[in-house]
Amino acid sequence: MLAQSVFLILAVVALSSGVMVITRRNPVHSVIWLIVTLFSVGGIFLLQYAQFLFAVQIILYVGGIMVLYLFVIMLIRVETVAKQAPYSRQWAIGLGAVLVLACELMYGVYKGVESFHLGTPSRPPVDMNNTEAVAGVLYNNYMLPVEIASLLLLVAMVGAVLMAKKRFE
Amino acid sequence: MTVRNLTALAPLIIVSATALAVMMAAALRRNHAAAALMTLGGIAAAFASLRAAAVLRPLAIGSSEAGQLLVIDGYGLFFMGLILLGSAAVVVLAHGYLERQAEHREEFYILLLVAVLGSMTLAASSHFVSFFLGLEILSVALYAMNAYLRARAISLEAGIKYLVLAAASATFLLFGMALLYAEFGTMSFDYLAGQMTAGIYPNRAMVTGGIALMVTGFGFKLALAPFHLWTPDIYEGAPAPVTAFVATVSKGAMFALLLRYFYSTGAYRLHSVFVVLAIIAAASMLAGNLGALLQNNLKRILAYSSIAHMGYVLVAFLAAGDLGPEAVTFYLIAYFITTLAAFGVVTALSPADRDAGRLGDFEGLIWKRPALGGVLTLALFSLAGIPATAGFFAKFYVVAAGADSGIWRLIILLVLTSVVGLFYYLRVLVAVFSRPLESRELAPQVPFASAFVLAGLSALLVWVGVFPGTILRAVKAAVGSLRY
Amino acid sequence: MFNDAVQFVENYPLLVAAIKIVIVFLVLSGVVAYMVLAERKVLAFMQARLGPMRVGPWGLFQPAADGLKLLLKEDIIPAGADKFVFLIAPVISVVAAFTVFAVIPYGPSSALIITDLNVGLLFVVAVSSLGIYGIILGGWASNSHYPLLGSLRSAAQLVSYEIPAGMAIVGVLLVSNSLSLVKIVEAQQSSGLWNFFLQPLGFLIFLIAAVAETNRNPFDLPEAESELTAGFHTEYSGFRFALYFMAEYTSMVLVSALAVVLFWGGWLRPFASVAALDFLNYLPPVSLLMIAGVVFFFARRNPVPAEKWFLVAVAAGSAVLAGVVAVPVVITAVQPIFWFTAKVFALLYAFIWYRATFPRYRYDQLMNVGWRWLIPLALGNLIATACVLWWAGPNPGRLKLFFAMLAANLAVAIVVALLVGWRSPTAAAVEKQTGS
Amino acid sequence: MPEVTYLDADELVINMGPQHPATHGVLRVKLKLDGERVTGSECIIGYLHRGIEKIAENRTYQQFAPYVDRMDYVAAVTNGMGYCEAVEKLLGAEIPPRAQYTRMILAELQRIASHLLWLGTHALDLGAMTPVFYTFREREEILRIFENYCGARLTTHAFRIGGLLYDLYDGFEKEVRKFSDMFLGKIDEYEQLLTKNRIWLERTQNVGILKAEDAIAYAVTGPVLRGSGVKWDVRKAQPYEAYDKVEFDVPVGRHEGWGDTYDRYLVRLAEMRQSVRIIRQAVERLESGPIFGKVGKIIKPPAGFEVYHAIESPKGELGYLVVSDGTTHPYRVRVRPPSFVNLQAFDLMARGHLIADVVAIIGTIDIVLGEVDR
Repeated sequence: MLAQSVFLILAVVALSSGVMVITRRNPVHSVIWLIVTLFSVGGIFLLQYAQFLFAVQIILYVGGIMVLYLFVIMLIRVETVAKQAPYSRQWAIGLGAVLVLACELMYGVYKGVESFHLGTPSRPPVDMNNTEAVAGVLYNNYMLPVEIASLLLLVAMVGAVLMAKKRFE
Repeated sequence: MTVRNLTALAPLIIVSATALAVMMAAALRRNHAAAALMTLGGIAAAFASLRAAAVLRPLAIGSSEAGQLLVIDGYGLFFMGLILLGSAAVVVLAHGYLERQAEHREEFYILLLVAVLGSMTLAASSHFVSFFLGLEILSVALYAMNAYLRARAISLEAGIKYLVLAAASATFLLFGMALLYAEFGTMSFDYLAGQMTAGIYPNRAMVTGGIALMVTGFGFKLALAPFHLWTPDIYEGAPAPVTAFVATVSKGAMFALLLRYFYSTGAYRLHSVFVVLAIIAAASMLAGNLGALLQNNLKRILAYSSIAHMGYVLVAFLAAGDLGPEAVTFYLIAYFITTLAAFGVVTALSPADRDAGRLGDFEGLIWKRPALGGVLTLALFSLAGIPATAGFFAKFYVVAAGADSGIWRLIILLVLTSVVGLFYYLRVLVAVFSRPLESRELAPQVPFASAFVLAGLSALLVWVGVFPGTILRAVKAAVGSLRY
Repeated sequence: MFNDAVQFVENYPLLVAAIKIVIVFLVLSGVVAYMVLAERKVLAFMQARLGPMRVGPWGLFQPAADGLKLLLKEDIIPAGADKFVFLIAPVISVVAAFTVFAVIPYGPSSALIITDLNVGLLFVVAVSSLGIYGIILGGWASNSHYPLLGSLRSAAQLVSYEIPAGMAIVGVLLVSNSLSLVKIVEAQQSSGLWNFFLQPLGFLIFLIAAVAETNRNPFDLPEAESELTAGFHTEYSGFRFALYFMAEYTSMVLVSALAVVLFWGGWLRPFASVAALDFLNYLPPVSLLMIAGVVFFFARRNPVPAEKWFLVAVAAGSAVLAGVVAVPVVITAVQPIFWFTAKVFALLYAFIWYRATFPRYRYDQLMNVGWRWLIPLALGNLIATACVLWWAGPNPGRLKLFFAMLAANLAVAIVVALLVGWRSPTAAAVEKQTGS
Repeated sequence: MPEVTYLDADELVINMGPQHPATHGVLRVKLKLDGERVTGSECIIGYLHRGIEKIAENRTYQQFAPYVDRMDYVAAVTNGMGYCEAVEKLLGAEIPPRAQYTRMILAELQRIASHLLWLGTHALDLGAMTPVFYTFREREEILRIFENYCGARLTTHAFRIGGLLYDLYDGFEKEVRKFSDMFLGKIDEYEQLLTKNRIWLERTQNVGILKAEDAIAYAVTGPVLRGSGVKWDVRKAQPYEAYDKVEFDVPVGRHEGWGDTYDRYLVRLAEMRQSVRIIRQAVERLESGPIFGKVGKIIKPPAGFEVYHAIESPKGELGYLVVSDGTTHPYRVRVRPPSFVNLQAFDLMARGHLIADVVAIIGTIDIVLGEVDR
């Protein structure tokens, strides 16, 4: 009961702050709301006993990536950005597409929980805690994707450095 | 990781290692030629290792819990080989092109190699995780490659456009995957296949929605109508060798995956999916061929023509049956050769400050630079589907496959739009064969390596067009391993 | 009665936790307040002056006076500031700094631990990384140049130094094999070797990164007064300024406590396994007695009667307390808290000491230290640690492990020094400028 | 080809001062910043302008003497010395040796005091907070000697045109000797804190590079010039008082042809040592005798003469141009303040550095705004 109400609160916060993110004109405010969203999602992770995911969510997204977002946004002149309209004229189409998607999802949910048979979640051994289980899955079952992902980060880094680097002389 | 696995993965490992090696070498001492040579060497080594990997085929790599992540089978290896060969051609062309640029040039090869890695991963992927990672590696590398010439606003624009659209399409793909995962509880193609062919999907709406979202994502990546709007701008803005890469390798890899995904899961048998894909194919053929009529820039014409060609390939894809996959693969090979040749000419003709593209740049090419003009003419013939070129036979094969499975409406549309296509190819040819204006400057000397590649591509064009047998047998063997 | 207490704890776990939180919060606030005074006193001692002397004997009531003053001062919000963000920014800083103390173990018994999270270490890293927002947002919301520069600096600085700090922590993780802070201390207890001895390089990296993350000299660039007036909190005044101040000192206490838990054996007595040093167990009452003596000595010289009697009372109180602590039952109970506090204070003293000694780094040099030195060192340390542990097998001898780790650390330090020290990045610039 | 890349942010213009802890008074520096890098700077001065040169025209020669103390208020003794000598030169007056050596002792003490103030604040600017307390402790000793001698600590008005007003007090020599003995050890103490400190080295080495030819072109003098490797000291080049009779070295920076902040730091530290050396010699040569030369109560130089006299103040060449018109008031007094001239090289040194270096560079020029603005 407690868990359920906490979940509801977190979910409402996550969704409403998500809406705030895209409706704020001031990008810094958007980032702040995004942080709130990430936090509440982290809370939901915690509610599911996924402590590791929670911690990573906070450390990486809130503590790292969002800081860099802010860093970049602060370098931009916020006043001019705030005056620009946040949406293009196609917002109606976008809204329509979102509605269709929402209807579909709702239909899916309406069809019942049974249709969401998410396979059987692999239970970690009793003496193993959540973090170790995540590590086991990542480095045993999905070692190859992890390695590939490292190259993904590498190429992103190379690209970013290349684009941002000052010209010689 | 057993030795067996490592051998199977050798092509991927070699390409990644080469990327790292080029990066380290560039950090120590910048040398353009050395970087290009290292890249070529790496690609050659990877190509050679394909044989070693082929001995073990087919091998699924993954684990019991995750399902098979990569499948190293004849089909995957065949496409890897195609990707590697195409990339090698791009490397040679890019070396001559970048030699004229003042900016850092070595990083290009790192990005290219990683993009190749992504493409190869796609070709071997049989799991949503490896699929998505491969796709992302490819896209991220391409963002930077498109915007590589930072001093050109048009190149930056291409980079940004590609970034936004690729990111958007990636979200579509992800969402589609999520829906399918929610429905089936698995991300592995073979599990999916098992459940889909058995018809165990209680919630058809979710499956259809998921596949629809994925198709949208695919559509963006392959520049199929109506998701094609980015193509002309990016083809025009990106540096010519990058355009060649985007047009060939990245699309080839994507189609390889598409083929594997749809055939192995049997998703294309869903009626709604079939209808949607058919509409997309028709729209692509129409949009591509009609759009090209209005263009005055060869790069943009080629962009629209690529949209049309992707439509043709989709027709072959929909033909399914026995001939379908073979037609797709063969068409892609012909398309690789032809497009590389066409962009090769553009690359060779581009001066340092801009890319050749306006029709005026090609006026009288055949008189001034007979060799280049000849190659371009051949490529255009092939694109138009004139007999005795690779393009003709490929198109013929597609029509045959379509006829075989009776998708007549699409076939008729294909033939009609091809006729329209003839018109704009001829416009380019008219420019190439017209009398030159004296004032036009000639582009710099074509380096030997580029000339060699261009000559090789033209020879291939004709050879595949006249004697398709060898290639056809290889294609048959490769595609045969797709149906396990 | 004891059973009643146990019953109570079992019946109302949330209430007990709340009580503990309140206690920790109050004690911490007191520590932070006196930390400020201690800093001023110690600095004064190092700088040939007296420090605060006016409020109470030796300025002992100075923190109260400071707090009162800051509370009563006008809370100015600059025109053009982003009001909402301006108001919440310091609160974020303080909350982030205080929250982490929830998982710090002050002693072995559950009474001294608010909560033992099994991902405690991750929690610490996660929550402490939130403090950045207070600084960045505060600087940005002030709508002023110097604060903006200050917050940009701190964003870059904190993000950069979180990486080596995190990697140093991972080294501890490898050695102790747990993410729970309690288990980490217990691992040090059972192995009889503090992690400091296994991870000297890691400790060094952590310490440097910790100083940088708390914005303390020589890494106090975000608030460098000679360049940016006061950096991110230039526009803050009154109570909100006090919050920033509190946050800074709280995080100092925090990183010290973390360093103690991770590297210095937490609540353990030094050389807990050496029986010959058991007399150290009597240090708590003895040190209290010493305090009583010193206070009494100075009380006699104090000319102000009221202060004199106050000091005498303090001395007497300490003496009585020493007597209470000397009771065997109490002494065992007090042991962990005493050692924990003593170690934390030792580290806090070091913080003040740096401030008195070092000039301030420049922004680019700071980045240089972080990226060119600390990160390679931390990475090397991580790899070396993993290799040594792999080589040593599941249950290695204590000495074998110690020497192997020492050798590995030295090797890493030397290799990195050779690689990084190869060429200074400014050399080329100077050559160009001077033409030599 | 566009110069900027796609990610370049806007340029930021920031005002450092006139109220800023690190500009040493009311200097206002307008900085153009690219991120934290300085792309240009402009010093805006005049916030402390009091028209001292104009005041001189309405005062007698003697009456004006206290005013010059207010220019470089941390080195009042040398200011007064320069002015007195300039007028004496105008009058052609001879000063007795006892007065000369006394002046030298006090001037060198003042140099030490000024350098101590500089060292403390410079270190404080670079974030080292402790040296300032140590240097002020020693400076206090010097100020005490001044106070004992003339009753004032800061604006001393120690000398009179023609010599000294007061003879030395009893125990002066002893105190000065004691100070010189004690002080050398203290310099070592400062050096222990800073000279080999890695952070200090990184903050000062290769920062604010000034090439010798630029320094000469900008007429920079004093430790800033010597830091750039030019061996030029007015005390050696154009000796006044009895500087030609004592032995001392002119320290220069580490490099040939250029100098950085660290050079200037080393030069000033070495200068303090040299000052002690001069003081020791001067104290030995103090012999009893008259303290006032042949200068009348009313100073009335002949009309139409003008004289320029320069001395080596702690900050550089401090010159006075005094023009007489035959009355008891100077017709014109023009001051060549070293701080003002040295400040001109600021932009040259600061360009391309970071904000933090701006602070170091302002500190290393050692300006006093009272002298810059007059």
